[in-house]
Amino acid sequence: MNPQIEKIRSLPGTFLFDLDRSARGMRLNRFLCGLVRPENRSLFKSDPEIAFENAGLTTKEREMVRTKDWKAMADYGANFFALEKLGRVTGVGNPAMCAQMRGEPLEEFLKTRRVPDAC
Amino acid sequence: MNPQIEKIRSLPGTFLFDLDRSARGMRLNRFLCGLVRPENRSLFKSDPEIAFENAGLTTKEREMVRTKDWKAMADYGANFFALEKLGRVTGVGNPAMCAQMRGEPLEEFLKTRRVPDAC
Amino acid sequence: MATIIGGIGTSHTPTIGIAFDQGKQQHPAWAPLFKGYEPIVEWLARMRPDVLVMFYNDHANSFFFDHYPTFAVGLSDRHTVADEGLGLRPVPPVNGHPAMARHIAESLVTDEFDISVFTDLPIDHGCFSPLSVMWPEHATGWPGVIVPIEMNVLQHPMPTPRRCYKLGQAVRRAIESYPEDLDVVVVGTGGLSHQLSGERAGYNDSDWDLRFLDLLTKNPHTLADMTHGDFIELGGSEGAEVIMWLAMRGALSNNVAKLHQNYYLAMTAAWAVQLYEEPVAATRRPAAKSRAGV
Amino acid sequence: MATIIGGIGTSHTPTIGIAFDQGKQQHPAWAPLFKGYEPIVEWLARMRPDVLVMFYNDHANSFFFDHYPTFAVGLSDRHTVADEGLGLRPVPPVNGHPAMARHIAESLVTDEFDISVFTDLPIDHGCFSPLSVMWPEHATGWPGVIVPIEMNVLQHPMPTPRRCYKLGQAVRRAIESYPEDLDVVVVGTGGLSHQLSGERAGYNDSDWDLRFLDLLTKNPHTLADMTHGDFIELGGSEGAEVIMWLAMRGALSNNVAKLHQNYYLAMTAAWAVQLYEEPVAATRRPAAKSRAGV
Ligand SMILES: [Fe+3]
Ligand SMILES: [Fe+3]
Repeated sequence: MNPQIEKIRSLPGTFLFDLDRSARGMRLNRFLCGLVRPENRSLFKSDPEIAFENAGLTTKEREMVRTKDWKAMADYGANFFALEKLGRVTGVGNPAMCAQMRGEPLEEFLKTRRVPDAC
Repeated sequence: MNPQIEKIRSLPGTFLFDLDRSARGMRLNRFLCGLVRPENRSLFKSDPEIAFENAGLTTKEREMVRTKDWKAMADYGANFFALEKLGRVTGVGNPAMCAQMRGEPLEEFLKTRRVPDAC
Repeated sequence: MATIIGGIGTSHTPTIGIAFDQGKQQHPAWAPLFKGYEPIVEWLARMRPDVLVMFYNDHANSFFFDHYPTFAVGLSDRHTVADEGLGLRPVPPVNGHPAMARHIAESLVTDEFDISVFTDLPIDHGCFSPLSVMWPEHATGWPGVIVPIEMNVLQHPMPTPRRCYKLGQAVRRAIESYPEDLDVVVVGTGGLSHQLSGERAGYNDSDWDLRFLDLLTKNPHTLADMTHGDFIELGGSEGAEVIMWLAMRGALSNNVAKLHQNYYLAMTAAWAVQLYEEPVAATRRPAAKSRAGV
Repeated sequence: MATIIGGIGTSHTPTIGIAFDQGKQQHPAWAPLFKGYEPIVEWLARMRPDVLVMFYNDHANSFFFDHYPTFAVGLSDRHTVADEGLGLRPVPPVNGHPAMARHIAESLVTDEFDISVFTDLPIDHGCFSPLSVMWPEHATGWPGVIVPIEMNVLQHPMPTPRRCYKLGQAVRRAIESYPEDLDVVVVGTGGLSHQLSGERAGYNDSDWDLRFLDLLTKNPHTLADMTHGDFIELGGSEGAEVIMWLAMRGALSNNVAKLHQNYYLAMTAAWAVQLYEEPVAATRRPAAKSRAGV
């Protein structure tokens, strides 16, 4: 309904983070963004299930976080920059996140980059 | 500098809550607005000095809160609706707050009201 | 396409909600206030609007000054009542209309209104006091849903009166482009004359208030051309809340009829209420509702 | 009256700041990036602007989606760096210019821009990555102060490209009406082409990026007339960050000279930087600074 993005609603391979996705992803995004606080990172690293419980995540949300399924989370309603925080906490860089989104191994993805060293 | 309010900068008896006052009052307003949480109300009622300490209030700010000097707080930078929360917690209604702002006893102020019963 | 069938301007002091909760409807000091809402109650019960779009202001209950918006559209499914220091009022949460709220947000941003969006934040007396008296049958649930549009009247710089009027016009465009066939009433809350801080606290001016009500009906552009300084001088520092009425008026057509007005100055804030009906309303209710079998 | 002496467009990926912290200036993969900032570093050191007004976007570090602004002006005395999940970068806080920020906020609201204001919130790589490379001597404190203007490019609806350009124009009016005689540089951060989510992740288009840079200099109105859909199609979903460059460009005059440009696509986001100088700059620095005895 937003004319600014209407034309790319159907752009292949693109999840637009709009108010619909934002509403659906609110609880998950709150959990992910909470990882900017050191105490939340510690809890998540030492006892992820308690962290999920505290955040009230659904079964589906927990499973996507456990498996670090970036693409599924983005489609579901996670904002990329919320996912990025989980990436940092779990030692996954943006190139690896992009590779998973594309469905290819990191090494394959890096071959498509002009300067694979720049990461 | 805001042309919308320039003409009343000098309106007698009026403290405009602008970005200057807001910046000066930020710490005090955070304390006052925090009183919407029941646990903060309990602490403030049972041990106000600890509540002041937790909020990092200055000596001047603590003294104004202790004496419920509404006028001094409003001039200093407290937003009226932040003060209102302290009023509710300490059992002081808006008419009494208005009376103190004007420098008159509540009974005098109520005499100026058309329907003093409506409070 | 959704249709605006009318508009309501109403005061919103916390005391209105508290007096309702305490059952003061017949109390001599309060009866003139509650009586003034009877035509509103009757009209809303008869027209059964699908959505109330409410222009209101927060009083540092939903938003704090470390991040303060000028305009903010509420997207929640459910709006709970804020604890303003006295504990929670015994009123149920009111449902939102997230789909329409999102549409309004998208339409406003595209239309160059730089609104914020919010969700999951409790809402204060700016909405709940008027709802209490306009929809008195709410003990077990409100009879309708709202889309709250919060406006800054707490911290200068505040949106200019002209901008608030334009916001109302833009919200009308948004509502009229919403694809579902819903009946919408726009509500503006706050005011009228009052001032709560400084030695001028307790200030009122009924002459100005009545002139404001008259101008709002007949010549809102005169009001939109005024400054906050004008409103504060004439109506007190918190009297500037009337810009929410101006937004409501901006969302109405030129052909609205004023069906009702009440004014009662008792204590510190002048209480007023106005009801406007759009010509189109005649073709909508109750026929439309009974057609829908509600 | 404050004067805009120039403008800078710059990418802002977190990796830029991290590479700086890790001393990768000479690393073959990074040298083309850092070399591209040398003329900026030199120009800023020579012109010593009093304030950088930075159009940037937050990445869910200062603001969360339960209350999300379209535009937000930062009023703090001191802006600390946000912990984005990796702990704090070893950079000092950067001072704000609260007096100018308040003036800009007042001017924008009066000018019908419905901005939010914020204070006491940490700021992320949207500001700190470019600052790191533009002001490399910051270990013990930054050589200048900033006024941050945050723009939503995280959640649709986003401000339209045209609205962002107009924001820049309005910020210019605000700066030019600020009473103190200060030199200001406007900065727009973000982009260029990149996409981080979905199967299209990793998308870039250098042809489009270079065309964008050229249009920004010669015909920014062409860009302002485009939609987010256009920008996303051409530059990827996160490539829409270039609207911050458009705001920067809107704050410049028609007579700016482009002094420098660098473009380097290495990994996922195309890195670019541009430097514009206003004609008036020639009359301001270094003469003015030496006059002031700095
Ligand atoms: Fe109010
Ligand atoms: Fe970015």
